[in-house]
Amino acid sequence: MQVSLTTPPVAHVTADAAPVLRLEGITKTFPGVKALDGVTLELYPGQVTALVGENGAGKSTIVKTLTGIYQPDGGTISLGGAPVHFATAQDATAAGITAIHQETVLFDELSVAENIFIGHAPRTRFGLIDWPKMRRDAQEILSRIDADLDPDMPLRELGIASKHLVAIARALSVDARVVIMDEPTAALSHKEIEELYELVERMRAEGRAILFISHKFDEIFRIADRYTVFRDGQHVGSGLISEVDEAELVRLMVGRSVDQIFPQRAHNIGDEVLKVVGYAHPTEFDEINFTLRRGEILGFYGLVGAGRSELMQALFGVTKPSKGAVRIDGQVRVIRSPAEAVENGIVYVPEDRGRQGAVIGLPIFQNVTLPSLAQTSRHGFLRLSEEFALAREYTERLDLRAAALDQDVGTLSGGNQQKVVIAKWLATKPKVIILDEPTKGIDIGSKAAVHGFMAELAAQGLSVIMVSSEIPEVLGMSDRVIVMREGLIAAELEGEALTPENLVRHAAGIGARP
Amino acid sequence: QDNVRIALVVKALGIGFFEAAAKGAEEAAKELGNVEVIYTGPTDTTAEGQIEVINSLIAQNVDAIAVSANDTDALVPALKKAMQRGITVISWDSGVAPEGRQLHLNPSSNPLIGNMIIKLAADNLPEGGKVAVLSATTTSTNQNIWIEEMNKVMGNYPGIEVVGTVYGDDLADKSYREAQGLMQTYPDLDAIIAPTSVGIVAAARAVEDAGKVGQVNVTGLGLPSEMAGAIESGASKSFAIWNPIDLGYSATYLAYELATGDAEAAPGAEIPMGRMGKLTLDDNNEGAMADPFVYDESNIDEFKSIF
Amino acid sequence: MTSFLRSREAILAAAILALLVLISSRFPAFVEPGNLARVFTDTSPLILLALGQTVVILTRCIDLSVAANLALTGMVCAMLNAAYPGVPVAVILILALGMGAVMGMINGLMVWKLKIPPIVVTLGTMTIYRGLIFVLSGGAWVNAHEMSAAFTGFPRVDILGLPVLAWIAILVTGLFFLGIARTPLGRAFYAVGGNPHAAVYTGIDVGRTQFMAFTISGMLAGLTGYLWVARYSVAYVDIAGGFELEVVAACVIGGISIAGGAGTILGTLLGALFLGIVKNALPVVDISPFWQLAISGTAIIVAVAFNSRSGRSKGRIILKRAEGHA
Amino acid sequence: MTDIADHQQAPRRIPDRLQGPGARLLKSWELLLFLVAVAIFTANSFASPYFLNAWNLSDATFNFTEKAMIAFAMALLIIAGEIDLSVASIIALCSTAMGAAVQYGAGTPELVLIGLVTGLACGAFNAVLVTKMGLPSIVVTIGTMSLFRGISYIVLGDGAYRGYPAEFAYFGQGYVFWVISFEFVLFALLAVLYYVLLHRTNFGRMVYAIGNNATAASFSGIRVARVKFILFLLTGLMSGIAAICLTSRLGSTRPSIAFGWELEVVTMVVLGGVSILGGSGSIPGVVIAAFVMGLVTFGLGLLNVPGIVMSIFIGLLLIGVIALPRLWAMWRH
Ligand SMILES: Nc1ncnc2c1ncn2[C@@H]1O[C@H](COP(=O)(O)OP(=O)(O)OP(=O)(O)O)[C@@H](O)[C@H]1O
Ligand SMILES: Nc1ncnc2c1ncn2[C@@H]1O[C@H](COP(=O)(O)OP(=O)(O)OP(=O)(O)O)[C@@H](O)[C@H]1O
Ligand SMILES: [Mg+2]
Ligand SMILES: [Mg+2]
Repeated sequence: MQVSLTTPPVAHVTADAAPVLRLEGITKTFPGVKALDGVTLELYPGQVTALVGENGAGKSTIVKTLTGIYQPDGGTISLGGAPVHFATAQDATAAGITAIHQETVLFDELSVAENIFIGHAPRTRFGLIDWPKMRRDAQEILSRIDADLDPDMPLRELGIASKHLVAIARALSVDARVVIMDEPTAALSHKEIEELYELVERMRAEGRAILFISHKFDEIFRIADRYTVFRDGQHVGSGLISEVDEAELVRLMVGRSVDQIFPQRAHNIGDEVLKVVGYAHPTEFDEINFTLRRGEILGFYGLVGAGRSELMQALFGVTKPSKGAVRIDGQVRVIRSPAEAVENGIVYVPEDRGRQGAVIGLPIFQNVTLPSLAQTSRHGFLRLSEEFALAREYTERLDLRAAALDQDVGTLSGGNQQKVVIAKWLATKPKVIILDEPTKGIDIGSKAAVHGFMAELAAQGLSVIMVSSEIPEVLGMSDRVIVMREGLIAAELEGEALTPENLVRHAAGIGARP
Repeated sequence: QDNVRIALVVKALGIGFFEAAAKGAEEAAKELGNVEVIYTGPTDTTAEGQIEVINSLIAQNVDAIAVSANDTDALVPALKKAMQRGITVISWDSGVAPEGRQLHLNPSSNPLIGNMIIKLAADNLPEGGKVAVLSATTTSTNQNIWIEEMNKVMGNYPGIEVVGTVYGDDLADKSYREAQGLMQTYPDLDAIIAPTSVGIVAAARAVEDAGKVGQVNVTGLGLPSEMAGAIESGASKSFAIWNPIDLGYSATYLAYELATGDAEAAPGAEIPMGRMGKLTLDDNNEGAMADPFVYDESNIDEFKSIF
Repeated sequence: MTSFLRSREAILAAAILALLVLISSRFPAFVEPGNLARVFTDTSPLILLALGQTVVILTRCIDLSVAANLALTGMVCAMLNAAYPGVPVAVILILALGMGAVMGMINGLMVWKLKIPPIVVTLGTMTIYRGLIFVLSGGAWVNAHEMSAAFTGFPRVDILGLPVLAWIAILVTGLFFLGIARTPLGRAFYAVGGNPHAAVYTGIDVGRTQFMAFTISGMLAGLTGYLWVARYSVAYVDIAGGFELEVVAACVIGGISIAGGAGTILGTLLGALFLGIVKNALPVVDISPFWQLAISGTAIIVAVAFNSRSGRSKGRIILKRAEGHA
Repeated sequence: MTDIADHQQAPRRIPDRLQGPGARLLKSWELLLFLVAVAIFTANSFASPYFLNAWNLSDATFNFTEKAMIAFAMALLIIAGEIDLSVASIIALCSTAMGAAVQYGAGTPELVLIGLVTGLACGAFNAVLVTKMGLPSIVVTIGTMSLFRGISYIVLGDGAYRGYPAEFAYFGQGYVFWVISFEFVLFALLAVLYYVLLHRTNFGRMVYAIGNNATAASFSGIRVARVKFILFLLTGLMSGIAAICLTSRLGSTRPSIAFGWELEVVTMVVLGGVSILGGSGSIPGVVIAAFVMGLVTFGLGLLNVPGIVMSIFIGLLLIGVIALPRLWAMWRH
């Protein structure tokens, strides 16, 4: 398989052309879950098909079936009219199907170039890997997506956003007929997202068939030509995007209508709860000053890599600041570890769910009660009934989809795992909850549930810090927004000043201080 | 009449010396008629392993246990328990403390062995010279006693200087490395004395590899079968050993005599051991079987296929 | 270049130099070329096994059966030689490689097909292989005089001042450098260990790659088995007992991450040399034998502490103005 | 089993458990292992006339009680994702410390105290290297394995300590009631204690959480380093207790005491169903595994099977007990 960066666009195909890829009657069962139940999916050349559905609807599962990672229990896949079978991911690549997966499919110890080409590296005549060619090709692909990355850099030195760009570059390293993107924008910020859209446009123009999975409706309506909706592992509808509206799509997804995405909130903001003074870190952030009041939702906006997560982790005691102080309810507190943060009523829902959030291997209820064990136990001895009760209270409130509370969290879909992590922290009844990209990868129905619960808790006096790279969410939920750029606070916006333009302007440093 | 079951417990299975002793035990058993020999031992030379073996022998209610101990003291509680349950216990080759056995059979007397190993080295060094000792583990009882005895008689060998003692742990590779180290540390070394069958072979190998055959003579205690190559190459001019077959034979005989009540272990007692004559016990209930025997070019071929 | 100077390999190399200087201050003859060659030869078996172990550890596995594999192969070679002295060394070499590989494959298959954790598999096969030597030999030794001169002589044959044993170690190290950097399998070892989940997504068969690693490790253990037995001219049940931990220690001192996916061949080579030098120096620098164990233990701890310090990544820098100073 | 189709109605109720306790027991490792133990017991009683004898069975327990005590703590440590290969060397050092104290006229209570404190100190040393300096425990303890035993060699050389007080012999040779030895009682007591600690307390839950995902556990407010520190201390302490029993049983100390035990302890833990990768396992499993290993070695010992051949059985058992159910499942598909 060779990279062709200069291939002229394939003749543009009209909307009623035959599908290049067709899946029919695909079934896939996991222990206890029928993830796919006879679904159908068609992808057309030169068109973007959006696949939507709630968390756990089976979207990622169909992607994995299509790319040879899972073998379907039943059904057929046909490519260009002929039935195909993919035993491994390499088979699918060879057939011209490439994917950006929801999970990061990258290797920290390998270089950027190798990450892009592993599995199909260029070879010399002797069958050995041709490093110079690999570097050159990598450089070319990276510049195609405007990623300013050194191909020789070890991946471990990159931030999450850059890593995601490498994942995208990897998908482009194959000259594919079919390109699949499973929530490609979830980890990206405004600027990169725009670039990704352009890329999608270009690939569409080249006649490639694109499957685009997303929970963000604005982008679906912006770039998709067609839609397909899954609900609970079943195909519930598909058609041209021009023939539906948002409400209809939502109704198909959740089986009912969701009238209002951002809840109305009563803004009864009380006394100062948290005050951060002169917080600094040698390499990550500096001059951080802000306050948070009771019942307030404080948004943190910034481009990915602005240092918001680092700041939040310092507040949570994960990393050590070099200067500065934190006051909680007026008292100066030193927080040296997450345990101390929790004792002081500050909790943190991390961005990296798989690594820092969910304890995969433990059942749902044990995940939820982990920081609340002192509350559910007596004299250090466990009381399971209390644990189940607590876990049930919070997971049901967040509309968790699970077969049972003693199910391993690892078997839940990404969005549902996120709900477990949020439930875990709410169950500690904190003073301040820090949510780092809280609805990343959460479907629209659950998002509404999370937002609704957030609003309700704020109304009860909980203070919320919400780090988000989604402008609608930031605007819709926050009372006040702090914009960060390159480790510094670029602006604090409130009331009238809270507009999308202002957010983007300060985050990107346009017209701001040098 | 029931068979008398005698367990021959060795330091570790798989060592040529003990395999030969087992042959001797079988020979004694055949002679005695109603004896069943159980040849057993741990896999590696540990006291804990031997205790497990002894426990299972106690459980089988054998009539006698004859043990070559990995540790003088650690076996005592287990062997005491055996004696309490009416089992005859003797030690041979490598002894246990007196309270843990009825008698101990030394292959030879310790002073004789100590003298023999230094004499073998000195005989080839009429002008005197430097010798070094390559022992087994730092904890092996008999090696340490022999080296001690050797040091006592050093005065009789003027001109011979013992420059150092190293430990090869009865491991071929470590002994080899230690021997190499000796030759480097003392470039003018004349002989290596290895009073252990593993060490002597490894030392001979090291001498051959260092191209020092003729310069450094390896001697000590070894088995003819294992040392035949070294004698042939000249790395070793001579070495000594008692006959392990005889040792196993004698131990079995003694155990039989005590177990059947035909003899009693007490200071001064003389206990018959078949073709090997009688064992005379000293104040510690110990006795020596015979003198060590020297092997060199002249007789090695005769013995190398026997043990 | 500067990145190499800051790497753990450079620090380890510096530590080895410092060690040599220290030893030579007490015992100058140690650093004579002839002796260094001897130390290298003595370390060759460790290098061979550590290289095999490296690819296994890279794939997030561990092979505790290498020493038992070595011993069993060595015993079979020795018994074969004793019974049929005429069998040429080339055949014995092939047998040793083949037997070792088969034992490695058995480990690999259980890890691949049955998904049993590698440490469990190899803990089990370690005792089984070791036990088989006893069953096979009845506990008897194979001694020098039973082996043919060609059999014991092969690893000692002198080529350009170095024995064949050392040349084999050099050759295999060279092959590893090439294979790890330039073959898809070599890169797959890193991928599988670094992120097994992601490896599946790139079409790399995790189990098969681990199987290959075990096969290579087994093959080298088998080869070393013959070389070992020939070198020391003796084969018995317990040869190289406990050597597996030394092999793992060499890898880890060399910076191979026990969590898989990280480390270099150069690191392993240096790690093995470090241990080899310590082991060979202790007998000559006239330190009481009773101190040796404690000293080598301390050396392992210090080495690991050092290279974990040097390996800690700085992370990225968000603050633009901090870039200059960091 | 919830039906996916009726997921629509809100608020949906999530059941507590997918399976009842009975179903879980049936699929459990412990049951499988228990059946293996019963099978071995039966086979032994047919194979040797000496097997079914109270005193003999009591003697047989000495083959595993000391190792099992360490195995309990090791199980927790492995579940938490760490390992301690220095346990046997800790025994050597504890025993040496006690032996040295005897030379200065220490009595039994002092000896016990010294044994325990030395064990704790060794555990603390490992713990500092692992939790404070962030070094991988498998490597650290390969190092301290040499270091601790090395110190014993430095102290003792080729000598031995003996002359332990007469009442000190009780720990390794005494009987509490008829054939029930002190060691066995201690073993049973510790089994219960560790069962409660791992399966019934918050601490045990944290151990599992850390083993499954240490980062997430730390982000959940668990003091990961502290828990691991305690686990290393416990392992050191258990090694100290085992050292007291073993020294008392042997009545003397040499630096080579308990050589090679670390792998037997790890084997016992793994056979007991503890995942070597951390995150799962149980104390009942380890208890049954201890009996299985004891029964196998004692049973084969009665048949005078050499120890190394026994180890083939243990190796086969270790792999077989894990492999057979998987082979069976593969074959059925
Ligand atoms: N390896 C697995 N084992 C068991 N169940 C699984 C596995 N992978 C997925 N599932 C289940 O299959 C269903 C579909 O999951 P999938 O990941 O396809 O959802 P999704 O539509 O991608 O959701 P999201 O929007 O949250 O990413 C879920 O119920 C999930 O719990
Ligand atoms: N080189 C790195 N080394 C270690 N952790 C990193 C590295 N790069 C990123 N991370 C972690 O990955 C996560 C996401 O990084 P990202 O690039 O989004 O920056 P960030 O600090 O989260 O900025 P923001 O939250 O403002 O987008 C953070 O938790 C961060 O700590
Ligand atoms: Mg998904
Ligand atoms: Mg972030």
